[in-house]
Amino acid sequence: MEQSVCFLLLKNMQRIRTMEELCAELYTQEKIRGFLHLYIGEEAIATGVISLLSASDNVLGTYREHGHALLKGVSAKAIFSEMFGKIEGCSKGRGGSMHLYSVPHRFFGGNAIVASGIPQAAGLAMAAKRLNEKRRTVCFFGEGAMCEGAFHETMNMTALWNIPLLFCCENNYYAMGTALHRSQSQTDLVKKARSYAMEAESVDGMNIFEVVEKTKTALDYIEHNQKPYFLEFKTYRFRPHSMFDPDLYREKSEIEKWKRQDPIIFLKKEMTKSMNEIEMKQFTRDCENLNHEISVEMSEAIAFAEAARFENFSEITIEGQ
Amino acid sequence: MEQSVCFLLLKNMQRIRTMEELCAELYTQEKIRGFLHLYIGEEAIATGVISLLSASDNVLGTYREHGHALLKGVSAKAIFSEMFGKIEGCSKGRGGSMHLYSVPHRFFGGNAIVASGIPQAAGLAMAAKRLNEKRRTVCFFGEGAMCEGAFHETMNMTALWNIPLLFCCENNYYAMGTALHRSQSQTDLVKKARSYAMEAESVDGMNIFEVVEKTKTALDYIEHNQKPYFLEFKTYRFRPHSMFDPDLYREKSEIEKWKRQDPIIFLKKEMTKSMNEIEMKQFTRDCENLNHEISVEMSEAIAFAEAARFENFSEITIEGQ
Amino acid sequence: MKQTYREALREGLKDVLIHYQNSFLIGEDVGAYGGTYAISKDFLKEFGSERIIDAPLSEVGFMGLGIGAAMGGMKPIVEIMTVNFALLALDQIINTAAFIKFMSGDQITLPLVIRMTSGGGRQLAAQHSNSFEGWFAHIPGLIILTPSTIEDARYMLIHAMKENTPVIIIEHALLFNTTGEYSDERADYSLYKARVIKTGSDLTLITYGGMLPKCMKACEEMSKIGKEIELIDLRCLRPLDTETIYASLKKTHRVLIVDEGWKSGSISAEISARIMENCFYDLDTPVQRLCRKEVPVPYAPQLEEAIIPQYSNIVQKLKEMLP
Amino acid sequence: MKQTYREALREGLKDVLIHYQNSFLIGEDVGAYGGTYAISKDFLKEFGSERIIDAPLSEVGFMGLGIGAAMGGMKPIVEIMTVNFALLALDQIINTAAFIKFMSGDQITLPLVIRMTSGGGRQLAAQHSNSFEGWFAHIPGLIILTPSTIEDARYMLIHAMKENTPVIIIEHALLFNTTGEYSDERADYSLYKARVIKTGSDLTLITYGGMLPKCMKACEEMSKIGKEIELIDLRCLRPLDTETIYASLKKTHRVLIVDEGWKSGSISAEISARIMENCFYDLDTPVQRLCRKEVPVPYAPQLEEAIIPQYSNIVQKLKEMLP
Ligand SMILES: Cc1ncc(C[n+]2csc(CCOP(=O)(O)OP(=O)(O)O)c2C)c(N)n1
Ligand SMILES: Cc1ncc(C[n+]2csc(CCOP(=O)(O)OP(=O)(O)O)c2C)c(N)n1
Ligand SMILES: [Mg+2]
Ligand SMILES: [Mg+2]
Repeated sequence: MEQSVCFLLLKNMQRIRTMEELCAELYTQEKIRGFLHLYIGEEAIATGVISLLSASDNVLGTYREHGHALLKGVSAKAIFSEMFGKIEGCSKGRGGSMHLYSVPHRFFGGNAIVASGIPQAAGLAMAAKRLNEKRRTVCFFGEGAMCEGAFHETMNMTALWNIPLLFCCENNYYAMGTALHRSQSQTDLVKKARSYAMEAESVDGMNIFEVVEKTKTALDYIEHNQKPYFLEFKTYRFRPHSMFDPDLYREKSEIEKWKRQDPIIFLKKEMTKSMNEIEMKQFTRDCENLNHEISVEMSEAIAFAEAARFENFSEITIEGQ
Repeated sequence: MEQSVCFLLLKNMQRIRTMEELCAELYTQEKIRGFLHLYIGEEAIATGVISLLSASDNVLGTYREHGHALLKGVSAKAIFSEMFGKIEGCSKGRGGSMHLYSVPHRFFGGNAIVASGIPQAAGLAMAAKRLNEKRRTVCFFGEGAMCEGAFHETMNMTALWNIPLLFCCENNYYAMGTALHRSQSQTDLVKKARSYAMEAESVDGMNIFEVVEKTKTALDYIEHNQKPYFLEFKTYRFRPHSMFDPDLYREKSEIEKWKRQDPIIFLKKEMTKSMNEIEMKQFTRDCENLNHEISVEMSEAIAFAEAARFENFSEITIEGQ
Repeated sequence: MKQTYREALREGLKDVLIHYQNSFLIGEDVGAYGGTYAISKDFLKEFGSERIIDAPLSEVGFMGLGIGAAMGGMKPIVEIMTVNFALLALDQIINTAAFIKFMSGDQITLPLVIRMTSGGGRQLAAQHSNSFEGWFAHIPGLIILTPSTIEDARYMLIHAMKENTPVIIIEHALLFNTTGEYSDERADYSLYKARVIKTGSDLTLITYGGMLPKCMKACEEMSKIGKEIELIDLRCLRPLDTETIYASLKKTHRVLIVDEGWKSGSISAEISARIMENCFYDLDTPVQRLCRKEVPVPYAPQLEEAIIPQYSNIVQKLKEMLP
Repeated sequence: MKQTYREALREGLKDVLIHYQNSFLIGEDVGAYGGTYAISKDFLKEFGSERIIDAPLSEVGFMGLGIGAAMGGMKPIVEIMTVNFALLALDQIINTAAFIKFMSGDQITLPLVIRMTSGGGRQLAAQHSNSFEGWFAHIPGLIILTPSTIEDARYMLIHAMKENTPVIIIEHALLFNTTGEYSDERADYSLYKARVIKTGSDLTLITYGGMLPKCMKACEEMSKIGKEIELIDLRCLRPLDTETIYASLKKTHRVLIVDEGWKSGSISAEISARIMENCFYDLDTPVQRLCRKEVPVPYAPQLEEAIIPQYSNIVQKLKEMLP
């Protein structure tokens, strides 16, 4: 991969990381309320996958979707405003962290019911195919969602009807406090997917090169065959499930072990491993600039969100009066 | 298999067949109303499986469950009374054809919502295990039910928690008018079951010897391993889905082809194939006696049901008055 | 023109499938089987398998798929075979279909029509006889329609397709074989207005769906004894056309609501409560309700009959309420 | 004794797990996580994984499994994390749990307790703020309990476990940190009786669940201006204790119902309709309702506050209704 491409990936991972860290801070300041689920540790997946998509492609996420929205083109301003509950938010402040929507960016949520976006993604993919639109559809969900009936029903329908949907399972090994092996009899998730007669592949979700490569294969397959494809990305969330989670169900050592595979550090290492001293210096400077750029982007966004206004009650439509 | 055992199997298949044919007749006479789903063609499955069970074992069926109830010990009197809507029915006439229940016979329905009995069966099986009762639990359902989320969720839970449940999928290739290959991407149902890390086997459901043999293996496995097991029985319904079904979705020739595999005729052929003339004559006489016996059982049951009374409205409890 | 309710539904459905190239019908057995109630018989041949989609037994799945297709610019008609199975899909219907417009800051509108049959009276027992239409009317973000006349069977779907809000059309299974006259579409046809089926000044009788024929018959009976009942067919349970109700009761001062749903927390409770709040001083006698008795529906015919409001119960109640 | 609602729930749950060896708790994250609201923290260690079962994300599945286990002689407590996800399991809850006793000719009784949290007010937005307890009360065959006091948090589950009918206990998430005094269990403790929290003769204020603290505060405020409100905590939404309601309004002649659910087709509509039918002539003024505004719950705090009934709205409404 070219260095400039790598750098863009690095930048986007870092944008997510920084945004998420700021969210955590703003949550303790009570600027952001409700539920807040952070993507820290999993950035390589959204970054790698979305790097291969274009503006007109459809993306659906879960309640852990800030990063996906950002990379799909929703501005940090619109995202922070949303989390601040302001009308300038991408859902007018009515949705909050779990319900980021942006039709212009073909970002369809943000869904707080586990697995309920999966069949909806199938519908979007079917519509694009039927309407002969050249858009692809990608759906992100956690490994826990695979236990839901909605997942099963959608796997069957998409495989049966050749619906060109890319299933991206972000397997972070936990659904809230329930470990994968304590909630699924079959922990080899790809086997499960293949039982629907669907193509499926497992990916090291901490390695952005592998994410990009295998996603590309999947997207090409979908395009040529007009069929669905399932990708499992093995990853880990470095933070608790949400800001309410006391994180009692996993060992500190396990978290530490995974942190050593931090996808951002991994990418940096890969990018720098054959650099000489001068290149290294330049890279460090570039990273500093990058961080600065991101920090400006984010602080401007937060300032914007601060200044934005709340929607008036009189602006919303009430039924059944 | 001993001839006497075969003869008992034959008898029980014939009891179901005769009862079902009478149901059809009584339906046209408007003695039986509502929905009526006949099991004609599929008798070897209930007969073979239930022949291996004891009175204390739990069975759950679907809306196509008359035969299962009968062989589990519910009397033809109680079944016909139920279908006549009489208080002497096994559900006091409140359930009708789709809701036969008999706790003394450990027959837990009778369920008119496709797949909804499957997780309930898992609960029954779990209870038996936890309460250290020596009962087995068997759940019957159609191949169409496998598309439901409830099926998926239960496969996972039972495999995960080692719940000793026998899943009996009666694959008659149609869910109402929708053929298996038009509703499931994976038509090899055993593959699907195995993807949950569960033991699974496919069975020729028209061949009662195979039904008995493979079910025995499954029940032994369950007993020794205290784990679930999935059996697919390939079969066919000779009649329309229900009495309302115009049966427009399949070829007459297909039905005829399957009728040549009639499980009753098959068993008779197997039983007689090495008989000499005298034995043959005796067998014919035995069959005549058998038919007579069954016809007495059924006509007494119908007379009983005719004479039975309707429940009074004043006998039921109404809420929220 | 004289037609059955079934034929009228069928023609309406055909019209919209022809008119909207982006529309499709999805549901269990809508295709090869011809529709459980033969509404879409032969449509598979006529429109092809991309427009008439036989769904697997996956209510959550194909409801979600319909929602997604609507987001993606199509006009799906999702058929849930009966209201009883809709319970499986309620998360999709409520948490997404009903909420998404508001929740997305009005960005996403869902041109989605959901149709299903409902009701008791055919000895189908508890799990196949639910009447949830009034209960669904609790949910903001949905439009709930209950066509009970041939005219509405013919035209409601056509108008529902023009909405940008999810619409649930609930057809009572006992109406399919009813016949009636209907003329060309009225210029002022509206989905939302209740219809005065018969005028009268002695009492306002409010109903919807499968109870309409019984109420019509009861009104005839009352006419014979010189009592003129004003009969209102609600047609739309959400939003509720209280204007028509209030106007009528201001004339009659007496109200009976006949509702096939269970009484507690029914749509008839809502109507009574709204009358309490808005027309208390116009009433000569308290508003009364005649509803399904609160018990699951039994198979046995004599019990089922006793549990669901019948013509004779309506007449009796009307007589009790009149001076 | 002073306790938080959370501690009281926890103790009640512990009591029943100790008392009934055949009972078990199943639900998402009840074990290793400790329960979303920490109700079952450390229970996994104490009772083991056969009694405290962490379920996969499979609401239909583990609800059905709970029903089956109850049929099989156990006493399951099924926890649905929040009422919002209960929509996924409604088929099991209604078509089987609620119906099976009647449908089986009274053979099968289900000693099943389902618990879940409910309600808005924490900026969790539309899909996590539903208030369906009143809506569920439409269904025959279910008992619906809404503990709102520390006493009920402590004892309701214990009594629910003695029922042979499925019981749904719905706890309002905003109550968990409330504290209160409670004494030993009363001899006449009943699940079904509404409780008069405060007596008064000027107006009857009826509420339940998460709205109780707001209503109590409003009553205090009214006392200051010399108006004595009689406050009723319904406690049980099905069956509804109308006796207590009627007795109170025969004294006060005025009724306000405060309900966190949406207005149309709410439990408050049912109460109003029953009063209409049974106590019409006892009313000095029409029964009024204060409910959640009919719109999905927004995340933004100022909107959420405007949509859910607040203390100040209650006071204002009370003032309007008093002479
Ligand atoms: C239907 C449903 N059940 C339960 C929840 C509560 N809940 C929210 S996230 C979550 C865990 C989901 O795990 P997974 O799918 O692996 O995604 P992750 O959070 O790990 O990204 C649970 C149980 C919910 N939102 N929806
Ligand atoms: C949840 C649900 N959806 C739809 C129906 C209507 N229905 C009844 S039986 C049936 C087909 C079931 O097919 P299968 O599981 O193969 O069983 P079979 O009837 O072939 O024995 C359908 C669609 C139902 N009863 N329940
Ligand atoms: Mg996870
Ligand atoms: Mg079948």
